[in-house]
Amino acid sequence: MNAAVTGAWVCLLAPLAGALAITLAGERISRRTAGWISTLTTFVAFAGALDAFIRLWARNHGDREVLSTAYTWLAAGDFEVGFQILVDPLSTVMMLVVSGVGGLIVWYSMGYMAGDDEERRYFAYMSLFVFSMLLLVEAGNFLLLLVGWGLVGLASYLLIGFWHERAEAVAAAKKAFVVNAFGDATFALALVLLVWETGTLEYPSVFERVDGLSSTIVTLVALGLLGGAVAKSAQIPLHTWLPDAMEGPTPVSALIHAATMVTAGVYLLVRTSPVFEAAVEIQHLAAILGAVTLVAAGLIALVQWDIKRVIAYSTMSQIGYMFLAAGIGAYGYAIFHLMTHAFFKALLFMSAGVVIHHLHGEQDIRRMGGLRAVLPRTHVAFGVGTLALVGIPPLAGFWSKDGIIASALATGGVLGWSLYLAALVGALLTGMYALRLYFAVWQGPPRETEDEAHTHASGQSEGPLSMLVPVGVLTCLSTIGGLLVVPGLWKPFEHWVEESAEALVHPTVAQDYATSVVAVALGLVGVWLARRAFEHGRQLVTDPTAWRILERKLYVDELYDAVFYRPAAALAVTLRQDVEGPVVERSLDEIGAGTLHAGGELSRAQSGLLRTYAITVAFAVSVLVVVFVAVR
Amino acid sequence: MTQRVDWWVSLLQAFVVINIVMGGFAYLTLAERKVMGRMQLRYGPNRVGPYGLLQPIADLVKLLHKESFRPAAAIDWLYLLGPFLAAFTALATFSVIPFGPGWEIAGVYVPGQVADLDIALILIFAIGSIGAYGFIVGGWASDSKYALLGAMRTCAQLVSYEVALALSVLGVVIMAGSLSLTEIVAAQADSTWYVLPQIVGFLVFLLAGTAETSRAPFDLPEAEQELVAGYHTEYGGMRFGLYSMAEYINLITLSGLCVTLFLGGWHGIGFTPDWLAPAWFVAKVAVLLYVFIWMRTTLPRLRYDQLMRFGWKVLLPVATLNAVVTAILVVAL
Amino acid sequence: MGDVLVWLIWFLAAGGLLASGAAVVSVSNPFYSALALIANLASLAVLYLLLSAEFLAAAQVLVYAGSVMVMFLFVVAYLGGRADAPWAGGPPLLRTAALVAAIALLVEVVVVLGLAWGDNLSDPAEISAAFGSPGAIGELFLTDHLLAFEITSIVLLVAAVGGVILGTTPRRRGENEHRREA
Amino acid sequence: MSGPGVGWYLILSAVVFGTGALGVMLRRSPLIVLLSLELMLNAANLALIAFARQQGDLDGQVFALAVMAVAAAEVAIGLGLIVALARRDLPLDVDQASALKG
Repeated sequence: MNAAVTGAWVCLLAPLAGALAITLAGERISRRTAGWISTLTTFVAFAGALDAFIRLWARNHGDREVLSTAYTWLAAGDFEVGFQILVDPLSTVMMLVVSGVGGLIVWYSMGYMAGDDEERRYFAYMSLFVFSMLLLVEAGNFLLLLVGWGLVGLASYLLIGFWHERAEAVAAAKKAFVVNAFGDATFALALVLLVWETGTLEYPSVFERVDGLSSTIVTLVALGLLGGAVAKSAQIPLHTWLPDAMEGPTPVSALIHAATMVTAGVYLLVRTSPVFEAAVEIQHLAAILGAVTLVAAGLIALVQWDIKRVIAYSTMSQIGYMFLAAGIGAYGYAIFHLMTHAFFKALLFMSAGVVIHHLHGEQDIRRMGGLRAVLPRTHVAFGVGTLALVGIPPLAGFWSKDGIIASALATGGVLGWSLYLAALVGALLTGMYALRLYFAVWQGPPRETEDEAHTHASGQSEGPLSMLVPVGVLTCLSTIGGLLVVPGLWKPFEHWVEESAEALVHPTVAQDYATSVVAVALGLVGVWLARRAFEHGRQLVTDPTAWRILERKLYVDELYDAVFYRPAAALAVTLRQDVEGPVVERSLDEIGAGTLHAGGELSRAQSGLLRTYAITVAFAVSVLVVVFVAVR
Repeated sequence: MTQRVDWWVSLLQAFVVINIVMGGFAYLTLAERKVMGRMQLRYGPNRVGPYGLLQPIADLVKLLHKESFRPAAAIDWLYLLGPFLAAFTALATFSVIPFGPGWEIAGVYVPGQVADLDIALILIFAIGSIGAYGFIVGGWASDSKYALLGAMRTCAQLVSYEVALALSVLGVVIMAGSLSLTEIVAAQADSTWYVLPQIVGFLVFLLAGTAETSRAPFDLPEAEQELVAGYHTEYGGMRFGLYSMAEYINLITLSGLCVTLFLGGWHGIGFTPDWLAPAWFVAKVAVLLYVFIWMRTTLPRLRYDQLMRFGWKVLLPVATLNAVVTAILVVAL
Repeated sequence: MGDVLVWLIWFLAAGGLLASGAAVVSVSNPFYSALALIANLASLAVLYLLLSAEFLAAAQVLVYAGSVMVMFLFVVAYLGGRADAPWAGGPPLLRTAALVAAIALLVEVVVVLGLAWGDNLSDPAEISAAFGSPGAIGELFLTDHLLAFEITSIVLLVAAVGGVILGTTPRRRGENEHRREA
Repeated sequence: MSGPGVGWYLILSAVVFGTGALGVMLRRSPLIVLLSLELMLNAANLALIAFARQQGDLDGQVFALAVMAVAAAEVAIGLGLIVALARRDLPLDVDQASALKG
């Protein structure tokens, strides 16, 4: 077998080994050792991914797809599923992002989580997550993809509810799990349909046969896959879990709910693009959902007070961009934005983590302010992350986001233009909410909690080295990471990814630069609006009705409550009162009483004496013999 | 493979073999007394005949002349049945042990054992287990506390160690793929003596066999300091003689079985002419018997709970493990 | 001549079987009863040999007569005088009922046998030399009857555990050494 | 097969079975009840082996072997119960043991 695959296997199995080692070692290793095991295995995974990437790079163009089967996992008749991994340009990019950013975040966790009671459990979960995510992106067929899909959901559930003594954390974990389970279910149903119709779950054979299927079937399969993607990536209408998931530790938010897991939906859309291309309506639906999400999430982000929730809504919004890109077939830009977003969003979360760490858990931006003086280095990092998010050149977000918007323009038609407009509105909103957050936290006079914190922690630096180094690395990446695609100049990244999924649209250089001008201008307008609002000491949304609507997150939670929860609960109460009680329980009582009575009568036959039993049996047998002989 | 054997040949052979074995028993007692004597720095019997060689005859005459009394409360027919049962089963077991390849004498085929059976090994254990009744019936029928206690000890010990004994042989059976003793001997001639690959089985067999025949250091049933003489406390004269004979013949049979299963049977080292085969067999048995006597003079007796613990907690697991490992290796190789 | 010899052996074994069986049920002392059962097993072993079941005959003697019954005698000897119980008794109705039931069973079996006698009980099948050999039985146990084999082994394990638990009484702990033979 | 046919064995088996059943139903000593049970099991074994011979099929012998194993287990437990009864100074009489009375 060739060496590219070896690296990929190492990449997949190292975090699993780490998770097992930490779990099995238990209290025999120190918390710090557990952290190091987790960090180092993740970096080993990164090394494996790098190895795989370089060796794949060295291969000829068009020969960069290697399938490696460890063994046949399931076999039923003709249907076979192997435990196999697929190493191709798309999966190597994802491997690099997951293990690289993952490694930095796990490393950061060692500083952030220091002193927590259950660090070992935390690191075991983190390693489990990294393994699951790698399994997801390396999976060589649909079933293994679903396994990874489910495992990341599990890891996410465990990590959101990591502080299990906090009721909100437990509730958030449950919510995330239930919503994700809904997506998993539609995903699994899509796979069932695929097995039913094509008899296989291998990527190539499915993609080959998907054109031969009836349009209804393809639409249903695509819809099922989209359901999974939407739930995992927190897109409207299955987005409600992500803001609540901020109850987990901040590195978890950075790793799972910004950099990797929530982008799995985008990966799915790109990976299974032949299916979506066969069901164009659904692909467009994905784009529309992305557009709606990016605007709605941007609006909600304007009014949030919790620092992490603002970033969470921003994540939803950015993933909306990726969905939009994947929906119109700009796969290269979708994955590109996925990567840059992983850099600057992880950076934002981790900087926010430093702030929260510094303020001993305070997350409300109304009680922050003026931290620039106290945390200068973090301020720079956060600033870079914010500007990258807004899309100011030459930072990472600029190159990827503008590519997406330009692709929408290149698509044309009613759909293309609507998406284009939505994306531009999104750019404006991004500038507004990002800078609102930035000003509230870093500028202005210090607030009272900050004073307390300052006096409490006088002399305290910005955190241990294990927190600062990853933040620094990510700052650099957020700065230069976007230069992999410069329109008109070179596009190595896009070409690389599009070997796995050929893009449907290619914006011209003119479209690209024209869009950039508009988008950056809108972003700057957003910045200017936020600046003005901050200087006047008021909020960006001034109309109280609009504020209320946005603060209640467009009433989606309330809607779900009214549509799903209340009827179900009411039905349950009715059933309990009118069916369970009078019918089931009463009948059970009657049956029980009857049995008891009959038993009481029958027990008189139980003399407890061996001989009477034996004689009874003997008589019974002799009667039975007569019966049998007579019947014959 | 098996040639037809005339029934009178078998009868004649059985007669000869029984007498040889009984003679062997007689001189085994003498040998034991002499060897023990030398090991304890004394002479042993040396008055009757040259070097005391006629001592067994004298003993026999003495036993025959003794008055056959019995306890008043003893149950007559069981009291009489016990020793006969013991002696009979002891002698019967020897019938399937091969001591030679079989010969053609004056046109008549004479096999290498009295009876050649497919399931000879099971038969040996089956008849051996019947032998236990001789001891327990005799002990119970004597209506004496010592005899009863001795009988119960014998009983428990025999049943306990029989399991380990049978399991220790399993390795050999798996390797040879047969329960027939002649085939086991042939299989050893083809490969190697099973004492080498089955050294664990051999040791377990030797230890469990010592316990099965109630030899020191497992001679609890006859621990004279505690139980006078065990189950045959109330026996005298030739009835005692029969019990004694049963024990010694059991020892000879066990040694013969051990030679057959582990030490290559009647095969010698290098080329052996057919007529010399029984000599090799006798020589190997003699060596084993010497080891048993040696053990008796050397090792102190175990306590009863130690005996039970050793049998169940050491020998049985080791024998089981040996059988399992052998099975795995035989299948794997 | 061989035929007559087989019949003779059969009659001897059958007589022994019936006599010892009657003795098992009728004697008052359990020790004799157990001895009678041993004789019964020996007769059975002879019958098994006549039915070409050599391995079963040997296994019967080894396991049943050799180990199980030794244990039985051991327990009887251990219990001593306490082992004696009244021969029978209880209400005469019970005794009559028992007799009637046993005789009814017997008569029925004989009648059923008589009904089937002519059809398919007369000519036994041809068998090879390997019939009843340990190898053939072992192979059946590990192929067709693997489940039965495994269940039997579980039953034995349960019995062993049960024996140990029954033997371990909190009152006198030292005595359970003997019971382990179970 | 020379000698008696299978029917003879079956009659023999039936008689022994009846004897055993009689013992179980009449005797009061648990030890003898146990022995009578063994008698019944052995009678069944005889029938199984006779049928095996008649059919030329080893299944019957396999069953008989399983019956033997189960019988050994049964004796072990039965004896254990009897010894436990005796140790607690309870009467060894099946007519006086009725703790399972309903």
